[in-house]
Amino acid sequence: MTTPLLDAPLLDATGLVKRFGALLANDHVDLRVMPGEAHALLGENGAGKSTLVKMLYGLLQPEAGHIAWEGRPIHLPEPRAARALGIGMVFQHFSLFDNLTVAENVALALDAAEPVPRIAARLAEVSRAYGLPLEPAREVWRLSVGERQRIEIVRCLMQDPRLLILDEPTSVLTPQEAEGLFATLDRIRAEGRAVLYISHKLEEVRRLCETATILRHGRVVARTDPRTETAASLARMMVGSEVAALRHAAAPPEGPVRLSVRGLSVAPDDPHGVGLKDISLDLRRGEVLGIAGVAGNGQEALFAALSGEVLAPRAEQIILDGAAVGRADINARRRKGAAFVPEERLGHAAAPRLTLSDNALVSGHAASGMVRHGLLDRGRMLGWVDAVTRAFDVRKGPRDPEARALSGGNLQKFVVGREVLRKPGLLVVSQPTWGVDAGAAGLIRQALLDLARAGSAVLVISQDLDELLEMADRIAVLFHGTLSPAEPVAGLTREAIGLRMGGAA
Amino acid sequence: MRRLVLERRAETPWALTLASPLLAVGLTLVSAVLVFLAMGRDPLEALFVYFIMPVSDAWGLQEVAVKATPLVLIAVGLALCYRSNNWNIGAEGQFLMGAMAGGWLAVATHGTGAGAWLLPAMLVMGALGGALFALIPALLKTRFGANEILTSLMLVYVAELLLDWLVRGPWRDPQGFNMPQTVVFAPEATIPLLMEGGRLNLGTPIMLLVVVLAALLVARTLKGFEITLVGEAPRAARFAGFDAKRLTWTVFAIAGGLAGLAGVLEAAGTVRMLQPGLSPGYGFTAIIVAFLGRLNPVGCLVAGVFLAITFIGGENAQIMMQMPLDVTRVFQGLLLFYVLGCDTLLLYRVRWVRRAEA
Amino acid sequence: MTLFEAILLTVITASTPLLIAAIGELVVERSGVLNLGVEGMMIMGAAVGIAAAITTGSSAFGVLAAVLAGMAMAALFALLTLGLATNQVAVGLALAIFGLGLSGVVGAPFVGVQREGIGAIAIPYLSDIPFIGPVLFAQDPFVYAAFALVAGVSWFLFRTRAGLVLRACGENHASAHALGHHVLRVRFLAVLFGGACAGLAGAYLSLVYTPFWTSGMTAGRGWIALAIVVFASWLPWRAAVGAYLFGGVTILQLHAQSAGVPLPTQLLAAMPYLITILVLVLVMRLRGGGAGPAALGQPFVPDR
Amino acid sequence: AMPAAVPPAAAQAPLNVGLILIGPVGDFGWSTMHDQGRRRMLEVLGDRVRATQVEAVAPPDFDRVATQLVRTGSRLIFTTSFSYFQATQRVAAQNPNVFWENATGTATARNLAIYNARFYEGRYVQGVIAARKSRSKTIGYVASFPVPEVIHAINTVMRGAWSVDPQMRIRVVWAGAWFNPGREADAARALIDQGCDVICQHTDSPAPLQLAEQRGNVFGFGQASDMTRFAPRAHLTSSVNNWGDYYVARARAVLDGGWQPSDTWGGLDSGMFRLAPFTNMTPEEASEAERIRDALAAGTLQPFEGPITRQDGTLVIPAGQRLTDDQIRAQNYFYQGIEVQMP
Ligand SMILES: Nc1ncnc2c1ncn2[C@@H]1O[C@H](COP(=O)(O)OP(=O)(O)OP(=O)(O)O)[C@@H](O)[C@H]1O
Ligand SMILES: Nc1ncnc2c1ncn2[C@@H]1O[C@H](COP(=O)(O)OP(=O)(O)OP(=O)(O)O)[C@@H](O)[C@H]1O
Ligand SMILES: [Mg+2]
Ligand SMILES: [Mg+2]
Repeated sequence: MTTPLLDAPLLDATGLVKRFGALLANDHVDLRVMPGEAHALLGENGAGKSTLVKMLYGLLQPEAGHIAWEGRPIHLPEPRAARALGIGMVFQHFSLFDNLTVAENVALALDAAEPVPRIAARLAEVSRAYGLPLEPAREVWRLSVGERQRIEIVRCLMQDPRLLILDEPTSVLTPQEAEGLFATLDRIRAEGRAVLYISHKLEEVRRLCETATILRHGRVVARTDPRTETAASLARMMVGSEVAALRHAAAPPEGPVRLSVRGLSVAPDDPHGVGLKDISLDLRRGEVLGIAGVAGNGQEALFAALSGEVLAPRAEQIILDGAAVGRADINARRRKGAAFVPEERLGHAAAPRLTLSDNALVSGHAASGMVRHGLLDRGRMLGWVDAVTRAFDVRKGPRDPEARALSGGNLQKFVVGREVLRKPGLLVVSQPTWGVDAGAAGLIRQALLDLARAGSAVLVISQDLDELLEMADRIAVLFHGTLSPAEPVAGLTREAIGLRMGGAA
Repeated sequence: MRRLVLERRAETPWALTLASPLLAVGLTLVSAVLVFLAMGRDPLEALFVYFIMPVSDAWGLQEVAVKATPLVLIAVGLALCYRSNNWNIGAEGQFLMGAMAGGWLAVATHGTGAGAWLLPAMLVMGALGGALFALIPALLKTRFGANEILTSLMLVYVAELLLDWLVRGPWRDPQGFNMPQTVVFAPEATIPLLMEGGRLNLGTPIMLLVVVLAALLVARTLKGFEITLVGEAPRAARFAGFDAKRLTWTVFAIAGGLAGLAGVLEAAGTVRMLQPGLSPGYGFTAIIVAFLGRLNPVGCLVAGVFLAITFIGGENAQIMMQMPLDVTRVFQGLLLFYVLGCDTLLLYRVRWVRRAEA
Repeated sequence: MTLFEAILLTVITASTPLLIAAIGELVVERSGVLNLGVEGMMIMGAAVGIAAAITTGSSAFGVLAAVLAGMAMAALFALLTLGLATNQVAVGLALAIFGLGLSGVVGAPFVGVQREGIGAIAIPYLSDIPFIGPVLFAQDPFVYAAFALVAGVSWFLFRTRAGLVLRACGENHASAHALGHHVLRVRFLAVLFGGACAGLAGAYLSLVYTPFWTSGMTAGRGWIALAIVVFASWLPWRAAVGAYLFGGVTILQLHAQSAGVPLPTQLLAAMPYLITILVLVLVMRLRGGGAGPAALGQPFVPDR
Repeated sequence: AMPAAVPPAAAQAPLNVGLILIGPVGDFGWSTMHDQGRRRMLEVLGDRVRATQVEAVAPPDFDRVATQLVRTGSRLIFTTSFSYFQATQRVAAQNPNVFWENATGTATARNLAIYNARFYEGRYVQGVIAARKSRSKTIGYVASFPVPEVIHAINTVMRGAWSVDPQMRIRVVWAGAWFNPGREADAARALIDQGCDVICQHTDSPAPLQLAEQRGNVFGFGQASDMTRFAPRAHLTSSVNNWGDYYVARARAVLDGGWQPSDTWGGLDSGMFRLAPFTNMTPEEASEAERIRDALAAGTLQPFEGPITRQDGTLVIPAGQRLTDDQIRAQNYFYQGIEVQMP
C-alpha cells in the first residue's frame, strides 16, 4: 500500500472522448478530482455530464483518453472494476428494482458474494450510522422517492467508496430532504471521501462544492470555484450567453372560472402508484396555476384525471367551462377546448417510430379537421407539422421525420406547440421543460404565459419550483395525493412550499 | 476478440426497408442450395422444382392462388392483431369455427334446393363464427388479463374436437357409411369456380378485395392509425383517446372473421364438405405469412403467394426428387429467421467491434 | 398397487416432460426473455436424443445429445433475440416451426427403429414406504430429475446471488445494466438452460415415454409448458402443481372414458385445454392482474 | 370395361404409379405399410414400373397433388384413405385416362377401383387369444375413432373372446387419433390401471404394446406391421398389412391391359394381411389360435354369422343369416353384452 501524495489527484481523467453515432457527447474532456474534495460538474441538459461519469464508473467505454486513479493509469471495463477501486455512483435515474426488497437491491450492487440476510444486517447498521433509516425487508415499490434515494446512497456507502459520484441527486427531493442529504454528504466528506456532484441547482452547488467543472456541448468550458461565483454567472458559463428573463405581460384579469375540480378522488391504477384524495381546485381565464410537488406524489394520477385518460368517479367532479366532464373521455374534453401535454415526450406525448405528421394526429384527430369520415387527410396533417415547426422553431432535418429523430428539446417544442397552436381554452401541461435547455425552456414558458394572457387557462404541473415561481400566478402543492389550497405566488417563499412538498402543513 | 454491437438508428433509410426482405430471401436461397448440396441433390434442379415449376403454367398459377387464398386471408387479419400487440395465435381454431358455422347452413339446407341466398349467407355465417370464437380470447384478455397467446392456442384444440364431434355425430352424412364427414355440399352451397379446367374459385377475388380494403384501412383511415398507434406506443394511444381494450375486441373480431371466412371458403370451395382434416395447419402457417409480410396487408399477399409456392414446390420436390416433406418446413423456419434478423438492420446499425480487453 | 396409486404413478410420468420443460422456461422468463419456441426445442431434443442413443447404443449419451440439441436451438433463438434484438414472440414461433421440420429430417433415418426404454430405478428404502414409496421413489431417472430441478431452481432463484441477478435482469434490465451486471450474458445463459430443459423433456418422450422416434411426437406439450409457467406465477413449486394438474386431468379423462362415463369423448379430450384456460383466468383474477417479470419480452440493447 | 382411350402400355415405357398417403411414411402403421407395398411392387416388377409417392397430403391439397401426379405421367394412382374417396371420385371423372384406386372407398366407377382388407378376421383371432391370456377377464381396447371399421373390429374381438369365455368384458379408450404415440400410451396406461391385462390397439404406433411390455404381465397385439421387436415379452401376434401383392397385381393389370374397376375386400386367404408368428403363448394356445386363423381363412368360421343383437336388444339378423358386406361396412352399434357406450 503506497500512501498517496497529498496533492496527487484522486482521479485524473484526460482527453476523454465519447461519440453516439454522429453526436460527440464528450469531446476531449479533462476532469481532476482531489482527495476529499467536493467537485461539481455543471452543464445544460445534454452537455455530456452523465456520459462523462458513466465512463468514470466503467459503464461506458471512452473512445479516447486516459483515466488515472491515485496517479496510476487504470482501465475500467465494467462497473465492478470501478467499485473495486472505491468509486461509487448514485444514478440520475434510479437503478432500483421495484419488486425486490431493499436488501436485495443492495446486494445487487455489492460484488462480494454475501448472503442476503448478512447484507440486511450490515445495511441496518450502515443506514443507522449515517442517519439514513431503511427497512431491509421492504419491497422498493412501497417506498417514497426519498427513501429510494437512500437505498442508492447506502449501497454506495456499504462499498466504502473513496469517491462518491452523485448525478442530480436532489432533483426529486423536497428542499428539506435535500437538506438531509447535504448533512449526510458533509459527514461523508468528513471521513475523507471525495464527492463528484452533478446538479442544475446552482445554489446547492455553491453551498456544497469547492471546485466546479463546466461542460458545454461535450467540452469543458470552464473550471472555477463556485463559492466565488453567482448563480447567474455560473448559468452564463453553462449556456454561453445571457439567459433571458420571462416577460410577464399584464397581471391576470379576474376572469370567469374555466376549470373547476371538486372533491376528486381516484384510486391508483397500478399497485405501485399513488392515487388522488379529495382534490379541489379552480382555474380562471387568463391564469397560470402551478402544481408543485416531488415526483411520485400523484402527478401522474392528476394529469390522467384532468385529461380524461382516467375517468373521474362522477361527472360533476370536473367542470370545464360550465360543463360536467368528469365522465367524458379525453377526446370529448378536447372537443370542449381542452388540450394536454404529458410529462413523457417519447412514448406518451409522441410515438417514437411514427412520423411527426402521424404524431400530430395523436392529439389532433378529435378536433382539428385532419380526419373526415374516418379517412385521414394527409395534406392537413403535414400542414400542421409545418405550422408548428414555424411557430416554435422546431429544428429537424427532413420535413416529416420520425419523432425519435428529434432532440429532446425540439421534440418538446413540437408537442407543446402542437397543443398551443390550437389555442385551447384550457391547457394542462406536465413538466413542460424537463430535460430541455435554457433557450428552448424560455421559449416554451413564454408560449404558455402568452397563451394564458390571451384568455386561456393554463395548469402547469412541475417539480421545478423555480419554474413555477417564475411562471405561475398561484401555486398549490401535491403531496401523497392531496392538494393544498392554491395561494398567490406573491405571498409564498421557497421554504414554505418546500415544507408542504415534504408533507408538513 | 470481436463482438457484435447494435447502434440505434435515428432514422431508417427507406431503401433498407426494401432491401431487408430481399436480403432475407437471398439468404434463404443460399441456405437452400447448401442443404440441397448436403443432401446430394442438384441444387439448380431443386431450386427450379421448388420455386419456378409451381408458377410455370396457368394451372400451376391457379393452384398457387388456391393455396395462397386462405393463407393471405388469415394473415391479413393476424397482421392487424400483431400490429396492435394482440398475439392471436389461434387462427387455426377460428378457421375451423368459420368452416363449421358456414358449413352448418350447407348441411342443414342440404337437399332442400335452397336458393341463391345460401352461399352469401354461408360466407356471413363463416365470418361470424370465426369472429365470435376469436372474441373469447379477446374477452379473457381484456376482462381477466389472461394471456391471449395461450388461451387462443388452447381454443384451437377445442375447435378441432368440436369439429370432430360434429362430423361424427349430429352432422354425419347419413349415407356416408358412418365415416366422419358431412354430406358433399350441394352445388348451390359450393363456391363457384372461375375457369374451366382449374380450381380457381371466387375465394381468390374475395381475398384480393380484403387485401385492398385492409391496405386502405391501415394507410388511410383513423382506425388503421389507431391499430398502429396502440401497437407502437400504448401510452400514446391512450393519450390519443383510443380504447385499447375495445381495439383488442375489434382486431380479434376482424382476424377471427377473416379466418372464419377463409374456413368457409375452404370448406365450400376446395373440400366441399366438413371433415376432420379440413385444415393442413393454415392458421399456423399464416402466422409466418403475417410476419414475412411485415404485418402489412400487401406484404401478406406477397408473402402468402411466396409461401404457397414453397408448399407446392415442396410437393413437387416430393414427386420429382423424392425430397422429404420436412425439408420444406425447415426452409420456412429459416426464411422467417432471416426476415426477422434482417429487420434488425432497420432499427439498428450492426457493427463488429473489437472487445475492450478486460 | 391400488388403482389410486396406479393413477398417481401415471399422472407423474405424464406430467414429467411438461414439468421439466416448464421449469426451464420459467428460468428463461424470470430473466426477462419470452421464448415461445419450447415445442421446437423439445422435439429437437426428442429426435437427436433417440438418434444419438441408437447410434451409440447408450441412453446416457442420448440424453446428453438431446440436452445439447435443445441448447443449440436455444442458442439460435438467443442469437436472434439477444444478439440482434428481434421480436421474441416472432422468433419463438419461428423456432417452433423450424424445430418441427428439422427434427423430421434428423429423425428420418431412425423411423421404426426399436430401442429399449430407460427403466425405473427404485430408490432403496424410500421406495418401500407404503403409498408414497411406489408413487414417488420407484420412478425413472427423469422423474427424479424433475423433482431435483424444481428444488434446485427454487433454491437457485431465491437463495443464491446468481439467482438474484437473474431475477433483477428480468425485473429491470436498464438498472441491472447500470449496476454492471451483464444482462445479455445472464439472459443468454438462462435461454440456454431453458433449451437444455426442453431438450431433456424431449429426450424423456423419445427415450422413456414412447421409446421410438416419430415426427411431431411432442404433440403440443411445449405449448402446455408455456401455459404452466403463467399459471405458476413464475414460481417453481407452483409449476410443479400446474404440471401435475394438467397431467392429472389428461390421464383422468382417459380413465373416465375407460370407466364408461357417458360424455362425448371429444368433450373429455377437450377438458385439459378448457381447464387450463379456466385456471389461467382464475389465477389472473386472484392475483389481480399481471405479476410476472416486469421486463418480460422486451429487447435490451446496452450502450457501451 | 376397359377405357378405349388407353392403349396397353408400350413394352418399353415403364408404367408410372402414384401413391398419395394420408400420413407420414414413418407412422409405423397405415402409411408405412402402403409404402412397403410400393417397395414390394418395385421389387417384383423392376424396370417395368416407376413409383412416385407423396406423403402427409391433407384433404384440401389432394386435388392438386393428384392432378400433379397425372401431369407428371402417373397412369395408375393409389389414394390410400377414405378421406380422399369423394375427391378421388371427382378427379377420376376429370382424368378418364388414368386408373384410380382408393383404399377403403365404397363405390367403383369406370376408371376407379376400391380395395381394402378384412382386418376383422384378425380381430376375431385376437379375441380368442385374449380370452385365453387374460386373468382379469378384461380386454383393453385403444381405439382411434368410432368409425365402422373400428366398431365392427371391437364387436369381432368380443365375438372371438366370448367363443372362449362368455364372461369376457372390454374397456375402450378413444385416443382421437390414428397416430399419436403419447396419447396412445396414456390410453393404454389408463386401461391397464383399470385392470385390463390384454391390450388390443386400433391405432398405429407401437406405444401401447411397448407399455404392456414395460408394465409386465400384460399382453398386447401389434397393428399393421409385425411389432414383435417392440415388445418381445408382451407381444402375442400382429395383424400385418400387405398391400404389395395387390399393387403388383394391379400394376401388372394395367401393363397387360386387363385392368378392371374392381371392388376388392381381401381376407386372410387373399394375403392382403396376415398374422405375425404367435409369440409368448403356450403351444396349446398357439395351436388353437392357428386353428381359428385357418378356419377363418378357409371361410368355415364366419365372424358375422347371426344371431346378431344390438346393445339395446334389437335383433339385427337371426341365426342362420350373415351380414352383407355393406352391412358390415356401415356397422355403427355394439353387440349386446358389450358394456361400452357408443360415443
Ligand atoms: N446511448 C445514447 N445514444 C445516443 N445518444 C446518447 C446516448 N446517451 C446520451 N446520448 C446523448 O449524448 C448527449 C449527452 O448526454 P448526457 O446524458 O451525458 O447529458 P447530461 O449532461 O447528463 O444531460 P442532463 O442534464 O439532461 O442529464 C445528449 O445529447 C444525449 O442525447
Ligand atoms: N438514445 C438515442 N439514440 C439515438 N440517437 C439519439 C439518442 N439520443 C439522442 N440521439 C440523437 O442525438 C441528437 C441530439 O439529441 P439530444 O436529445 O441529446 O439533443 P440535445 O443536445 O439534448 O438537444 P436539446 O437541447 O434539444 O435537448 C438527436 O438528433 C438525436 O437524434
Ligand atoms: Mg436533451
Ligand atoms: Mg444527465
